[in-house]
Amino acid sequence: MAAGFKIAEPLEYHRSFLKENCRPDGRELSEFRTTTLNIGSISTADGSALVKVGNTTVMCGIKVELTNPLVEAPGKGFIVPNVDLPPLCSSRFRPGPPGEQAQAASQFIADVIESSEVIQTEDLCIERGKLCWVLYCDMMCVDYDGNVLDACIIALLAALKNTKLPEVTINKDTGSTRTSFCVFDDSILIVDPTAEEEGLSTSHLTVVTDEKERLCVVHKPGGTPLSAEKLQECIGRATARQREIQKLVDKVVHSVKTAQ
Amino acid sequence: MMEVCGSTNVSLREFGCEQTLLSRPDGSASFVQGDTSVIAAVYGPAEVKVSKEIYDRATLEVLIQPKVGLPSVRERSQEQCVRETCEASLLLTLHPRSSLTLVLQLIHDDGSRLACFLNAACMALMDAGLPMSCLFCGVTCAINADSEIITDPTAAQEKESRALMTFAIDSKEQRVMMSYTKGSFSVHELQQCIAVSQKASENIFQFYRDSVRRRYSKNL
Amino acid sequence: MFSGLREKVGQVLVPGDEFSLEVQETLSLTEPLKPEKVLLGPGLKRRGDRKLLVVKSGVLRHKQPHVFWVENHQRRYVPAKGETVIGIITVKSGDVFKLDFGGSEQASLSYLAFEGATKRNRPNVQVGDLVFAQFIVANQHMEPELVCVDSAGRANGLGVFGAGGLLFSVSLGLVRRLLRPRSDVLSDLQKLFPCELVVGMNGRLWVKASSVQQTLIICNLLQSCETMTTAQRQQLFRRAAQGAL
Amino acid sequence: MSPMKLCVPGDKLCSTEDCIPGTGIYLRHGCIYSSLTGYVLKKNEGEELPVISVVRETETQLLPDVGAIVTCKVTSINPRFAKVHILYVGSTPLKDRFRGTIRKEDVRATEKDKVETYKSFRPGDIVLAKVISLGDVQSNYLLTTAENELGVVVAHSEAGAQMVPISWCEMQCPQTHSKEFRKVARVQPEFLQA
Amino acid sequence: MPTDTKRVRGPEVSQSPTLFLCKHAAVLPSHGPRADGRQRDQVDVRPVFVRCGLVSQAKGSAYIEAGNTKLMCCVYGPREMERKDETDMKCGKLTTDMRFAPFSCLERGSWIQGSQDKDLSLMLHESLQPAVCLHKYPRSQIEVNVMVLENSGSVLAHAVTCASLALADAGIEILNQISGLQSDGEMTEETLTAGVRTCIEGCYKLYPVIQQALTKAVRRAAPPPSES
Repeated sequence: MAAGFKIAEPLEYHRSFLKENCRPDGRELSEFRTTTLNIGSISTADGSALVKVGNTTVMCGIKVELTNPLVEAPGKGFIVPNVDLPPLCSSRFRPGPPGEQAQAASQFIADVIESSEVIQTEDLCIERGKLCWVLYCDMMCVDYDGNVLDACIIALLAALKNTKLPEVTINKDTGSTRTSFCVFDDSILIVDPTAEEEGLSTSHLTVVTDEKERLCVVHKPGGTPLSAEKLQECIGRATARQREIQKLVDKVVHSVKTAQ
Repeated sequence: MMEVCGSTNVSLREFGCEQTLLSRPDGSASFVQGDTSVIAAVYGPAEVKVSKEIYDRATLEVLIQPKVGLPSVRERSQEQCVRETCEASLLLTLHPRSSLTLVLQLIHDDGSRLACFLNAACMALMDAGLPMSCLFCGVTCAINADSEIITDPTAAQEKESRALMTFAIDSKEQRVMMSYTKGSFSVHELQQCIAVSQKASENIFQFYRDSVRRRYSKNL
Repeated sequence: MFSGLREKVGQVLVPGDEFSLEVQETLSLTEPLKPEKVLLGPGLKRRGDRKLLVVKSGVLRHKQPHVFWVENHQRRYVPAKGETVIGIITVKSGDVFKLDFGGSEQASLSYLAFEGATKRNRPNVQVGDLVFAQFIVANQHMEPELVCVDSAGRANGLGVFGAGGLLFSVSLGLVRRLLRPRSDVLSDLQKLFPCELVVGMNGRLWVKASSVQQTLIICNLLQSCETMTTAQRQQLFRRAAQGAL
Repeated sequence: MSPMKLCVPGDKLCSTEDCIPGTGIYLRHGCIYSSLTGYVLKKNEGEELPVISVVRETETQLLPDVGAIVTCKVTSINPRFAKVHILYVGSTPLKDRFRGTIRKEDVRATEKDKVETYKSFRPGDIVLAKVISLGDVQSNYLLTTAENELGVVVAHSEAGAQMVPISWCEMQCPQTHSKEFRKVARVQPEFLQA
Repeated sequence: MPTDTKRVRGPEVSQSPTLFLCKHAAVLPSHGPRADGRQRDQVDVRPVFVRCGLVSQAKGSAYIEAGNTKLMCCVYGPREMERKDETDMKCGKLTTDMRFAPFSCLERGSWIQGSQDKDLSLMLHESLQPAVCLHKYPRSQIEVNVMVLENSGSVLAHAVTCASLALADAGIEILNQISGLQSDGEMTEETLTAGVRTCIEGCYKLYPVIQQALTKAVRRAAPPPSES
């Protein structure tokens, strides 16, 4: 009847695990799910990457096009990130235009790109005021099992590294990674939440750090309050995670390069 | 709490607030911070659509209307921030299977708009008489090129800043309910900004109390 | 007892303010020794055993012996058992009517909950009729239920009404002022014109005076009462009596 | 034990002369075909021919059926009926939400006209019920609790504690010792343990 | 065009750099082997890779890769009818939704579903409808969502195959496995029948692959029940 307990009283069910400092899927509170990365799998895209964080799967495809820069910013190109959460990835999403969650995710990714300066939009300019590149970065969630923003950032980063612009070199030396936390019952912190854990927790926190371990985004869209000490704890964990992901991305990019 | 260093400026622009200025909604408030101005309206607890019904609590919807044009992705992301902050302070379980709607209309934007949205929202929720466990307020901090922290920046100051952070602080323990940041900054700078915001929140909460007292002065 | 709370009576509180319900160590001799239970009205909630939390902004009021509540200017009505409201019939279905009373869901009213109604002898009630009724079920879990009879089965002022009058809405605070024993607004009004007035706790008022003009004047006077001090109101009523409006 | 035979939809399993059709199959031109991917199971049930079915271990039941025992959570109540979400059909959890209705007259078998829904269920209660009809276009699944084994199995008191059944119509809060009315199902020890 | 307020917007117009490259002769040779070396007029199907049950959230899912064409299909349901008034007491409803990822084609696709997607959704619906035992799922709906990750031809055909796999993976009763193949171009009656014949032949070739994928998924999901 354990399964009955899980569905009838999901919150009590999770609490009973957290009391023992573990989670229903066997992980510890601060343990991430296995993350795998595959790049360049889509030949129609100019850059692509597939990321799996546990069950959560996100595919990022980048299409490069040419356009005229804006009059008010003649020396800048465009990066247009969009996150799509199609009905395919979970029964919670309905067909039609993107919902609030997808829109907030798109805005979040746009903020991350701007704050972390992953790509300088100036580098995308070909001729000042005349011609520039536009990078359409579409992140498509294929399997929604929590922590989608993390997966999106990793996918975006890997896909950007995989993108080659004809006759243009971009310096993409700053990478950034994010880490998601969930707060349970106002006091217990867990990382890399699954969809179920996300639904039951009282607050979410996302920390994005760059290679130089500076913070890019500390995003907490409301929820139960958090003290400064807890915040510090999250940031410490995020920087550690950043190094792990950086290693993973570098490894995969390198392996693809040597294969060519 | 961290020591606030002397160079940082905890001054806030002049505040203004008026409750119950609209006749149709169940609660309304306008909030002015310098030249930034927002009107908030609350409807509910009202009938809820079957598809949005939650059996053990009220459903809260937040709509942000920009000054001109249609709301875009940016507004959607701010709606999420405001909504989740309100959800944490409201006692939604007292009104199960009902709907609450909060509409925020931006009148003029001169920096710190997310903070102003939060402040207007809190005053409007209070005006509507919805049960809340605590109050909350929004504070925006900007770090300029000289690494100075400016609280409640104007649009011009925001533009020049290297990093921009908005926090929602609760009235009970002055903890961080929401954080929304732009630009890159160090951990120390973050902690400093939080400390400054906590200090600023005391002024705002006092302002809340004063304006509510003014409103009820006739009934004392 | 509850001295912390007592001190604040008549003052403005905001959500998040907390009070301790701890019984004081030094008991005063004038107060009874038996610990008495505090009764909490709207705007106050118990937090655990010892704490009391303010959840609405407004003025703290107190009634002997230990009744406390927060008075505020709420506009949306939340039903409470025993309160009388003005509802509008919206649907007739099966054995019940559905009533809109301005709350978050419609209330039900049984055919049999009228004076003298039986299964054969159904009351003559149409969609759109105004009904003055009392809540017998009103809590957050259930659909609110109204009746038009008292416990003895008598109408006692409840039932269908409202031919030729005017229905309008005011704030819940004003309604409570009108319903207070020896209400000053009401006594001022009585001096003005003779009229019929039905006051629903849900903020709805129904007025009928001898002429349409007088009805409208009363309606306007009541609506403007909300934001006036006593002196301003008395002046306005005096002007109305002189026929200045 | 020989490995079980697997089949995919459209596989011809046997002729109707060899077996009696069970579940997960369909008939066409006197032959039995599989309509599921799963294991072929032949069972002798004392009749001349074995019953042939295709079974999947994971999800045996996808939809609530008339006569099925379901576990549900009460979402709202009014004087005429209680609305519930069906969580389980038998022991199979449902992935998607299905709504059901327990009408006042279906709460218990005796003294039907004295039933008060508010004294039988509260929102949040976990209830065992039986499907009596699929309802019509306008309504949900119709359920009943008019059996001793059916009714509330898990309920929380006003104070928030899980209550203990003390009779078929009352439960008690272990903290405050206050009693609340419910249509209680006959105690099923395994459920209480969880 | 109405502005799309629900996405991060880019510049109003932009062109793909491929437009500026000189086009190679786009005319396909009418004789000899096809561009990728396969034989014409023969049942020479691209190598197919199929996998079931990849998406944790869906009731059933399938992924198919044929050459460079990559598709993903998820099945949700049977669930309660979304619109009450469409509830059918006798029979379930099948809904299909087929979409292209913006990066799936050479030309960047728009976010908004075009008429092509809707046509394909409809055709997919028509191919699946007769095979699903809808009478077993009264007053409920079964949703089939197809996402094209990379389009390199024969999308509809593989979508049909993929969808029927996902349905079978979801444990929804269907009469038969369906697989699709596509041949294109203007056809005379004669070539049409020939085309159909080659397609059917090709489908037979696909069949064992599908069977294998399904049985593998079932084996993984559950051990065989003990014979009792």
